[in-house]
This record gives sequence, structure tokens and C-alpha cells, in this order.
Amino acid sequence: ADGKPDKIRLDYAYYSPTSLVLKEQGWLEEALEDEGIGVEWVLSQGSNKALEFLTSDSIDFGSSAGSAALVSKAKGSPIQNVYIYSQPEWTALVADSESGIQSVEELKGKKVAATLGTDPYIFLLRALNEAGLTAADLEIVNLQHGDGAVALSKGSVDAWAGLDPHMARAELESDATLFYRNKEFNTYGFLNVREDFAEEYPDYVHVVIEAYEKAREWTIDNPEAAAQILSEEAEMSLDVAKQTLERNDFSNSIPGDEHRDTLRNSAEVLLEGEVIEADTDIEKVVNELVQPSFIEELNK
Amino acid sequence: MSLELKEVSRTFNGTPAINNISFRTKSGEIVGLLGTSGCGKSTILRSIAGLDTRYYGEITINQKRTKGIQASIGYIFQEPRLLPWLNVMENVTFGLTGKKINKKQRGLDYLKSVGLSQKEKLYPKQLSGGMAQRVAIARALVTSPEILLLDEPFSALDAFTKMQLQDLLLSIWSKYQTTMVLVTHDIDEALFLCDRILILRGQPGTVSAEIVLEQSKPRLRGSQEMATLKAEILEILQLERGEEKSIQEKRYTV
Amino acid sequence: MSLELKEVSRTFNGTPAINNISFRTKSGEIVGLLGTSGCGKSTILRSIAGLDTRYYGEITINQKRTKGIQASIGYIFQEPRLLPWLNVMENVTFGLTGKKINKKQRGLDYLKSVGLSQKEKLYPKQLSGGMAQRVAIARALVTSPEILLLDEPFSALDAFTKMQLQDLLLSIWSKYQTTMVLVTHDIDEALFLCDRILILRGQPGTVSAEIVLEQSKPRLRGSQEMATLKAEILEILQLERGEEKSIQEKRYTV
Amino acid sequence: MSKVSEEVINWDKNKFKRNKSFLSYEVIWMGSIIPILLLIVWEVLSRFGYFPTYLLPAPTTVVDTIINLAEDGSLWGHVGITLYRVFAGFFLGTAAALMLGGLVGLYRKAELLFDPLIQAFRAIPSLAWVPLFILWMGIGEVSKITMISVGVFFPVYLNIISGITGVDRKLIEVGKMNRLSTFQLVRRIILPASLPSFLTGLRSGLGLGWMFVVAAELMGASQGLGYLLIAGQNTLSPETILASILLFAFIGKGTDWILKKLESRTLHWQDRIVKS
Amino acid sequence: MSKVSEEVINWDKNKFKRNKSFLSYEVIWMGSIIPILLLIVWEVLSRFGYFPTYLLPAPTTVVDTIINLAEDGSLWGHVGITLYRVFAGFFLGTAAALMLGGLVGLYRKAELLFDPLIQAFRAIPSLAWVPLFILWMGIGEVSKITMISVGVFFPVYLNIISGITGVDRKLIEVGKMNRLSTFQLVRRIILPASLPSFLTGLRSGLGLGWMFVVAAELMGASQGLGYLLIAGQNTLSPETILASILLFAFIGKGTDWILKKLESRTLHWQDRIVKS
Ligand SMILES: Nc1ncnc2c1ncn2[C@@H]1O[C@H](COP(=O)(O)OP(=O)(O)OP(=O)(O)O)[C@@H](O)[C@H]1O
Ligand SMILES: Nc1ncnc2c1ncn2[C@@H]1O[C@H](COP(=O)(O)OP(=O)(O)OP(=O)(O)O)[C@@H](O)[C@H]1O
Ligand SMILES: [Mg+2]
Ligand SMILES: [Mg+2]
Repeated sequence: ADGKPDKIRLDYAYYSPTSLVLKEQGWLEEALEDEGIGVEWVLSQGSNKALEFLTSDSIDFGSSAGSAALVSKAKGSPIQNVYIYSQPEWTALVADSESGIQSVEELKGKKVAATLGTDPYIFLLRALNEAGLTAADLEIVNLQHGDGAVALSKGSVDAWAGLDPHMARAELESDATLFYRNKEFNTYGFLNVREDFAEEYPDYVHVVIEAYEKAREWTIDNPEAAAQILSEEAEMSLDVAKQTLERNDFSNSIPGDEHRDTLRNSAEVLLEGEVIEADTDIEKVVNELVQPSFIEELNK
Repeated sequence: MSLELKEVSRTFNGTPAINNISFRTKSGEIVGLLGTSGCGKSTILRSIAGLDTRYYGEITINQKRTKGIQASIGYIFQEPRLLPWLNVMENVTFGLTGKKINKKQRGLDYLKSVGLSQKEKLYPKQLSGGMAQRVAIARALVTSPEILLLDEPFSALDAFTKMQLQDLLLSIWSKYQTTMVLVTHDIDEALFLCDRILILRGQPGTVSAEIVLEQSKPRLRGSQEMATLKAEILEILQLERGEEKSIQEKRYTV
Repeated sequence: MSLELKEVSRTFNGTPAINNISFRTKSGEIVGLLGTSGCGKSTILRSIAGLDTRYYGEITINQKRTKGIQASIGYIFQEPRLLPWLNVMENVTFGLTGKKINKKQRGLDYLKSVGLSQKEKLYPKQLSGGMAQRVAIARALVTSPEILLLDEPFSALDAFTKMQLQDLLLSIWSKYQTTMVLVTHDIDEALFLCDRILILRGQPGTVSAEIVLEQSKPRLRGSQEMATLKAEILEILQLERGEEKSIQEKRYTV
Repeated sequence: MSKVSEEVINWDKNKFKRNKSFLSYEVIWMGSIIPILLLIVWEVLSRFGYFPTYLLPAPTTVVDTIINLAEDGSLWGHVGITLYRVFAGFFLGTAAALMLGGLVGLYRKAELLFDPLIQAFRAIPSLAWVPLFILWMGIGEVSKITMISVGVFFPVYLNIISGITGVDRKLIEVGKMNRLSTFQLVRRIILPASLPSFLTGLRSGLGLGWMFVVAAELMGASQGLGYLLIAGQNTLSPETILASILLFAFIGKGTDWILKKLESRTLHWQDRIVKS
Repeated sequence: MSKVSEEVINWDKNKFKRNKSFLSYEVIWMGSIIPILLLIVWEVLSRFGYFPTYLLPAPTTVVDTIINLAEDGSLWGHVGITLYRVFAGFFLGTAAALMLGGLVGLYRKAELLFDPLIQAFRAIPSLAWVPLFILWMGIGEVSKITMISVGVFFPVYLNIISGITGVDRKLIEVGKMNRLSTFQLVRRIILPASLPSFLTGLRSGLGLGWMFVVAAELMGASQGLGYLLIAGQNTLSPETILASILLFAFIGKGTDWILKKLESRTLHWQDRIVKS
């Protein structure tokens, strides 16, 4: 494993502000320039796309929600999580303020929009679980994130398991209120690498993580500028971008036990929903997925 | 029904096809149009039928000036124009309205007249050229129109089928007193059927001669009288073809 | 090129159209087919051309038994069958190969022969029935085929245009010694052009009489000899139509 | 009738019969060659690990998935509801296309008024309609069926217009001489004459209807083949995706087969060349 | 030539001329009535708050968005790359449809072999292909263009076959009597005779090509109209969604207009009825 790749392919995504900052600042290109290694940026429109690109060997590093990475890993995709780009609070339960819905318990018998298998969906199930309800107690309508916002404001559904930036915008520009928030139920932003790549070029995993660390620190130091970048890249208004950024916690970037716990808890819900096979060895999957070794080596 | 054309002209994209055609038919008269290929015979029929309205001049039917499709005109086109998705019987009864059983009976009668009984189930693609033309003839006759326009109706038929259908036409004429305009290339046919023959000439076509036949119908085929007349007509035609000099309208009376 | 049919039969969906048709033409001979509508004349031509191969029996061209399309057969169909997306000139030169300029010159020559010079830019939808038929004739003649099959080529034409084209056909025949099979309803035409006339009868069609004309071409139109022969042919035809009794093959020699 | 001609008849009939039974056998047999070959190649490649199963499971796995769906009964729900939506959308879309296509095909005024707008709408992707449809019609069956009918509409509309403008003037004149009203002219001449084009439009439209199912079932469905596909994509389970693809292919082919039969039934009058 | 007939000529020519200029004016004018009405209704409803602006902004807002895109230059990038993909996919798809459609239309063997499979594929939605295409071809331009060509393929294919089977046997026989080879027969008779159907297929196919752009640009694009649409959906900016819809409609209409012109150019020989 002493070779070097021709180029490194990373994704960038509007749900990962650090990736936008990194792409904008060009630090990775700088770091690799001397070795003659190119950098290729690919836009991911969502976690599932990022994972699709990863597993089909279209990119080397991909950003996804932790739960999505877990599902993918459980299905056998050769990926590892080497870095946490943020702890976002990107999902919450949203209702129209006029509807008077105040708590999760009130959802009983109501229609709730969520996108099957995604973080908001897991969030919803966990919230229900906590409130002593199950999916059978209400009607979950499968709608894409954006369509859920429309359906909510149209009154087609009573509540919506929202996702930023849709949620931020709905909050800012309409009567939507986030009636249930829980940062713990969000499954973090995972930066995943293909196992092949990690095995063959461990050094370059370090290089990428280093660059990401630089971007993370810069984002913490320059929230205004970061919001500017986000709003420009994703063509969203500055207010929405700021709101979105505020709900991201960039303090911890090392994959660890808290992440494993969240994944285990998510796995329970996913097993129940038959999104992952009943005979999956969750413990093994979680341990194989979460690989703090690269960043730990780097920090040494 | 009487029919009159007054100075009818028609141009296609700047090229005149007929020029100042005028004639008049009494009710129940059979008028023949003779003329070289491309001189505008079909164009005249289309104008009378109302299928072509971009002519200059005036066409009156029963003293009423008209433009556009007229009721009770039957048209036998130069080509059979059968509807390929209908079988022979359905093609023949296409223009009939009323009870199905009556339509069928009428259709069968006329199919028999044109010598196509037992062929009613065939589709147009299974017909010979002459059979298709006969179906088209039956289709036009079966509605008993008051004015009948015939564009070389029998040209695809052998001598005897032709004679038979000429007789059929005459019997229909004597029954309904149908006014007819008959385009034909067969001088014998014109002499056998028509009360008046117009000879068209040139491009654009103009009426160059008008022959009135006063002998009553049915006439004898191949009589001596006819033969002389035929020779005369041939001469007129030949003259025209020979040179392009203007010929004054002549009126022959037999 | 010589041509021979041996006991050719063809049925369509169980209905026989022709039955045991046999005849032979020498090279450069013109054979006429006369018969009532629907008796199978076009079917015979289609079999010779190779457009229809589902016949029974044997067809030999130049002593070679064949089935399928043959080189250097020209076919004038019963309908004009012009390609609607090509103009007159392009239709006429459709079958020609070689340099464009040569093709055009040949096309112009033949268009002139059929009386359509100056019409080369028109599209089929702008032609009269007779003009379309003449374009089709020019299209078949322009390739100088060694065998020419003509299915009522002149039926849509007026008497004089018809004569002109008959003369054209004869001039081509005398230049290239083309073998021809000519389907026609015009007895005069058959007598003027053919070396032999086959009269078909019935449905399914069979050969009921064969008339050999030994007078050399070009012949005089309307001669006394022709007139007698015409009467004779009419009689044969009439006999057949009158009743369905079998007629033994007769050989007339003039 | 002579002996030979009787022979000729029998020979012809026999050939016809033989051809017929021979044909249906041949049709199925030859039609299966390529799909079966593809399946075998796919299975073998999967078995030998050329395609990792987390990306492209073997056909047997996919078929297993379908069988599982069938056994727990949910398959019929998916297929049934989607079939219902497609058929409803198909009829709606076809009806609208017939009306508008007829108007635009027959009247110049209608063409000038409507055609430009319709042609502009034709390029808008199904996914783009989703938020608008939710906004206008909510997330019930109405919006789903309307979405599918939008897909069906365009090819049918285009083919109807092309069919109408392609009708031979000569045949229309026959109708006019028989004093048909505009409506009768359409029903008795224009429709049958443009039938080949219309049927092609129907087949194209039905295909597009199947394609629009996904967009339709993005609008709050909890059953259906499109839902299955989306759920498969969201839960990263390729066997569900492939199962839904296979079902789309099979059922789509089935519905198309019906139209194809209809086509050969109603177009027997066409004077076509016999294929070699 | 007499005086009257000369008059007739001039009158005819004048009428022709007047019609022409009158027409193009009328065409634009009448074609705009309905779109403009719709826009006004939309604008008014938005202004009066009937549609909440965060769901359906007013047309003026949408146009502003487009103008902004144009000003910062990114519009040309989006439009350019999508146009490139659509055109490349269009040519590829049409070429494939011509080849396969020709084979299937002309040879019974080819029909039996290929047609069943192709018909089955026709019902598979564009989104379903996305994961497979990424798997087989990665996320470069190749997979995007292929995706679009898949969309273009089917309607063109269907219409070619319908066109070929609808060619009058009589005309094909003319070709045969002129000893054309199969290839020449196709080029000189079958293709021109089936041109109306083929062109309808092209127009249908181009429309579908535009629709498949979204699926294509789901495969790792960062520019293009489909990208704009998806990005708009993902970042919940309805003005971007609507801007992309408007652009789809305009540019789709534009490309269709080219084909429509081509159609009326090449089909002038059709003997059609003049519309009232
Ligand atoms: N494709 C076909 N399918 C079924 N029957 C056919 C077909 N073609 C011809 N026939 C039948 O064969 C018979 C002979 O037809 P053919 O066209 O040879 O007649 P023909 O002698 O040329 O008549 P005409 O002088 O009217 O053109 C007719 O009865 C016709 O119905
Ligand atoms: N639609 C058209 N467009 C342009 N020119 C036309 C059209 N229809 C007819 N013509 C022209 O008008 C002239 C007369 O045509 P018409 O069909 O009336 O002739 P016709 O006397 O019936 O000839 P034929 O005996 O050959 O049928 C021809 O020169 C023809 O080219
Ligand atoms: Mg005419
Ligand atoms: Mg014939």
C-alpha cells in the first residue's frame, strides 16, 4: 500500500456545510498538489445518493446520515465511517401552529409525513417509541422531504418529520412550528470511505481528514462566512442558511461510543420496520462501521 | 335538378387549370365532358360538387348560387377511393342511413347490378382494379342522388361489363331522372349516354365545342348515325391537338 | 427475352383466382391479355413479375425457371403508384442509376414523349389522373427493360393521347425488341399492338381463346381487316359472358 | 372446379394452419431467448461475485423477494393499486388527448390557441409536477391518477394529430360527398384512417403511464410498484428495487400485449407487405 | 392567356401573400393568449395570497430568479450542459431506435427475438434505471447521456415500426420492380413513406428525452436544468423549481418547434385537407 491514487473523489452536499467550505477554500487541492494527485468533487443530493456513489465506486469519500450508513453497511456495502463532519439537529417534528399539536402523544390517529428509511423517519419512530406509541397508532405517509413541507402547509397531513433546510424555511416563512425536538435522536453526519480505498491508501485518508478538520475549525471560527458559502452554493436565502448552520454542532469530529449508541438505537427501530434484515448482527455491523482509528492516529 | 356554370375559372398556384367554363344542364339531362388529359375535367366536377371552392365564377344548382358541399350530389371519383377498413358491403352502404336490414338489402341489390354478388365480405385490398371501381360505382348509385357526377367511371372495365353498367346507369336515369355530368374518354360511351357533349380544349381548358344529341334514349349502339358523329368528334379533337389555334364554338345537332 | 407460363394457378384464401394458365411468348413478341374484370389478368402479371410467388405451376424466363423478382422487367401497374414524396421528374428517374445529369436528360426525353414537358416539378397530388398515369408509363419505359408488363396502361387517357402513347410503345419495341405482356380492355388497342391475343374467361380465369395476328407492325388503325377481327373477338367475349359453358380453344390466324 | 385447383386450396389451407400453431410456439420460444440468456449471464456473474450482492443481487434472490411478497400477500396490493391507477390515468389521459387532439387536428383556430402551450408542457419532467400536484390536489388518489394521465396524454395527443393530418384528402372527400357532419366525419373516416397512428400513441402513452407511476406514488402512497421502487431506493435494498423493476417490466409488457393484439385485430385491413 | 385568367393569377398570389404575413402574426398572437391568461391568473392569485409564496411564488418572482441566474452567468451553464446532454442522448437514442426499429419492422425473426424484450423495458420508469446506470457506467457524462437516449429510444422505436408496417404494399412493390436492395428499399421507399410516423416518434422522443434529464442529472450532476429542479426540491426553494419548470417548458418548446418546422418542410407532399 505504498502507491498513490491518481485522484481522490469526494462528494459535497448541502447537508454537510463543512464539505462546502472545504470545496470552496480548496485546501485539499493544495495539500495534494505537490504529489500530483487530483481532486474531484461530486454533488450528493442526499444520503442515499452519496452511498450509491460510494458503493458503485464512483466516489471515495461520501457524506451521509449515520443511520443511512448503517443500513447500507448492514446490507453489506464495504464502507467505513472515519470522521464525523457534524452533529446536526437537522430533523424534528413539525406541525402547523394553528393545528394546536404540542406533543408527540397528540399524533395518535393523525397523518404524519416522513420519507421512508431516512433520518427523519427514524427520528419519528424513536419519538413515538419514547411517547409509548408505535407506527400502527398513526398513519405515516411516505413523502419526499420537500413534498412533506408542501403537504403540511396544504393541510394534507397533520404533522411532518422535517429535514433542514426545508424545515428551516418552513419555520421561517410559514406558520410551521417544531413541536418536538431532540438532538440526541439525530444520527450525526458521517463521512464514509470505501474500504478498498482505506486499505490501499490509508495515508490519503489522513490527508482528507486533516483537510476536513481544517474546514471544521474554520467553520466554527467564521460562522457568518460559512453561512454565506452555504447560501450561495445551495441557492438558499442567507437566513435559512444561518438557521441551518445554527442547528449544527461541529464540536466533536471523532467517531466514538456516542455514535455507536445512536446507531444501536436506530437499528432497533430499523429492525422493527424491517428496513434491515431481522438476522443482522447489529453489534458487528456497528463496530465495523465506526472506525475512529484514522483520526485517532492523526491526533497522536 | 338543373345546374349552371357561369364563367368558372380555377388556378393552381398561379397556373390556370380551367378558364371561363360556362354551361347549363336541364333537369334530367346527361352532359358529357370530353377532353384531353389534364385539361380540367376533374377540376370542373370538383367545383360543382363543392369539394373545391376556390374557383372564380358562379355555379348555380336549381337556380340557387352555391359554394360548398350540396345535398344529394353523388360523385364517382376518378379513382375508386374505397375506405380500406370497410369491406365491400360496408363501403357500398357507407352513405346510406336508416335500418341496417334495409341498407343491407339495397347494398345487395346494387352489388348484384354491378356484378359483385358474393363479394360483399372482401376488403378493398383483395379486389381487382375493375372490381374496386365497380364497388365505387355501386356506392354512388345506391344513395339515388339527384345529381350524379361521374369521372371516367367505366375506364377500368372490359367492354362488356362497361356496356352492362352503361345500361344500369340509363335505367337509373329513366327511373329517377337524375341529372348527370359524365367525364369520359370513350366517345362511343358519350354518344350512347349523353344529351349533350362538351369538348374541352387546351391548358387551361376552355369549351371548344358543344354537340347536342337529340336522339332519345336508349339508343342503339354502333348505329350508322353514331358512327358519323363519332368521326366528326374525332375530327374536332384531332384539329385541336394538331395546332393551338382558336376554334370557334360550333353547334352540331343530330 | 422469351417467357413461358406452364399451368400457373393461384388461389387467395381458398378462392381460386386463375387456373392452369399456360402460354409462351417468343423474344420481342407482344402478347395481349383480354378478359372480364376480376378474371385474373393482374394476378398473372404479378406472378410473372415475381411480386407474387405463391402460385402453383412454372414460370420460365429465357428458359430459366424463376420465382421472385427478375432483373430487367418493367411493370406499369394498373394504378399510377407514384411515390407521393417525389416530384414528377424524381418519380420518372426513380429506377435509373448513373450520373445525375444523364438521368435528368433521359427523364426529360421521356416526359416529353408522354406529353408532360414542363411538368417535372409538380408533385403527384397536383397531377390529374391521366397525367399521373403517364408519369408512371414514363417511369417504366425510361429504364428500357427487356420484358415489359403493362396493366391497362392507357385506360385513363383520352383517345389521342392514347394513340400517341401506343405509337411511343411501338417505337420503343422496334428499337429494343422488348417482349411485352399487355393487359387491356380496348380491343382496338390489342389489335394494333399485339402479335397474339389471349382471351381469359371466368372466375377462376382460364385461357379460352388465343388469336395470333401475323400482320406486321406498325399497322393501320381502323382497317377493314381489323374491324372483322374485332367483331370476331367481341363475339367470343359475348359468348362467354352469355353462358358459362366451356369453349374449346380456337386458333384464329389473320 | 378442376382437381388441381382443389389441391391448391387444400395446400393453402394446410400451410395456413401449420403456420398458425407453429407461429405461437415460435413466438414464445424466440421471444424468450434473449431474456433467458440475459438472466443466465446475470445469475452467473452474481454467483461468481462479479456483481457484489449489495449492489446487484442474483435474479434468484430477486425472484425470491417477489415470491416473499406474494406469499405475505402484499404483492397483490402493490400490483392491484398500481394497475388501477395506471388504467384510470390511461383512460383519463386518452380521453383528454382525444378531445384536445381532435380539436387541434381539425380546427386551425384550436391549433393556434392550444398547441403551443401543450407542446411546451410536454418537456416538463414528471418529478417537476409532484410538488405542484400536491399543492393543487393534495395527496389522494386524484392527484396520483391525474399525474399518470398527464404522462399518457402527450404521446396520444401527438399521434392523434399526426394521424389526423396524415389522413388522405381523397378519403375525407368521400365522406364529404356523403354529407357527413364533422362529428361523423371524425368517427367514420378520420378515426379509422388515423387508427394506426392512434394505436401507436396509445401504446406509447401506456408506456409513459407506467413511467409516471413513480412520480404519482411519490405523492403519499403506501402501496404500489412505484412505492416499492422508492422504498427500495430509500432503504438501500437493491433486491426490492430490482423486484419492482421486474414487476414493471412484466406487467407493463402484459398490458402492452393487450394493446398489440388490439392493434393487429383492428388493423387487419392494412395492405402491408408480408415480412420475410 | 385571356385577361380574366391573368387577374385570377394575381388575385391568387395576393391572397397567398396576405395569408402568409397575417399567419405568422396570428400564430404568435393566438398562441400567447392562453399562456398569458394563465400567468395573469397566477400572478393575481399569488399577490392576493391565495397561493402562499413559500409554496408557489408569483411568476414575477420566478422570472426574477431566472434573471438572477442569467446575470450571475450560471443560467448558461445549466442550459448549455442540459442541451448538450439532451441532444447527445437524442441522437444516440434515435440512432439505436432506427437500427433496431428497422430490423424489427422488416424482419420477422428480428421481431420475434427483440421486440418482446424491448416492449417489456418500455414500462420501466426512468428513476428505476438510475442505480443500475450508476453501477454500470459510473456517474460521468456517459451514463447521463445513455439515460436520456433510453428515454428517446422507445417512442421513436414504436413509431418507426408502426410507420414501417403501415407503408403501402403497392409502393414497396414499385421499389421491388426497380430492383432495389433491402437497404435501398428502406432508404428510398420505406423511410420516406413512414416519415410522418417517424417524425412524430422523434417529437415524442425528444419530449421524453427532456423528461429523462432529471433522472440523468440525479447521477452526480452539479449543473443542468434537472439538477436545478432537484436542488430546488432539496433546498426547498420553489422559485428555483418553478424557474427550472419554466426553462424546461421554454427550451423544450423551442427544440420541438425545430422538429415541427422540419416536419412541415419534409411532409409538404402529403395530400392533406386544408383545415378550417
Ligand atoms: N390480395 C388478394 N387477396 C384476395 N383476393 C385477391 C387478391 N388479389 C386479387 N384477388 C382476387 O383475385 C381475382 C383476380 O384479381 P385480378 O386483380 O387478377 O383481376 P383482373 O383480371 O386484373 O381484374 P381487373 O380487370 O378488374 O383489374 C379477383 O377475384 C380478386 O378478388
Ligand atoms: N391540387 C392541385 N394542385 C395543383 N395543380 C392541380 C391540382 N389539381 C389539378 N391540378 C392541375 O390542374 C389541371 C387539370 O387537372 P384535372 O385533374 O382537372 O384534369 P383532367 O381533365 O381531369 O385530366 P385527366 O383526364 O387526366 O384526369 C392539371 O394541369 C393539373 O396539373
Ligand atoms: Mg381527371
Ligand atoms: Mg387488374
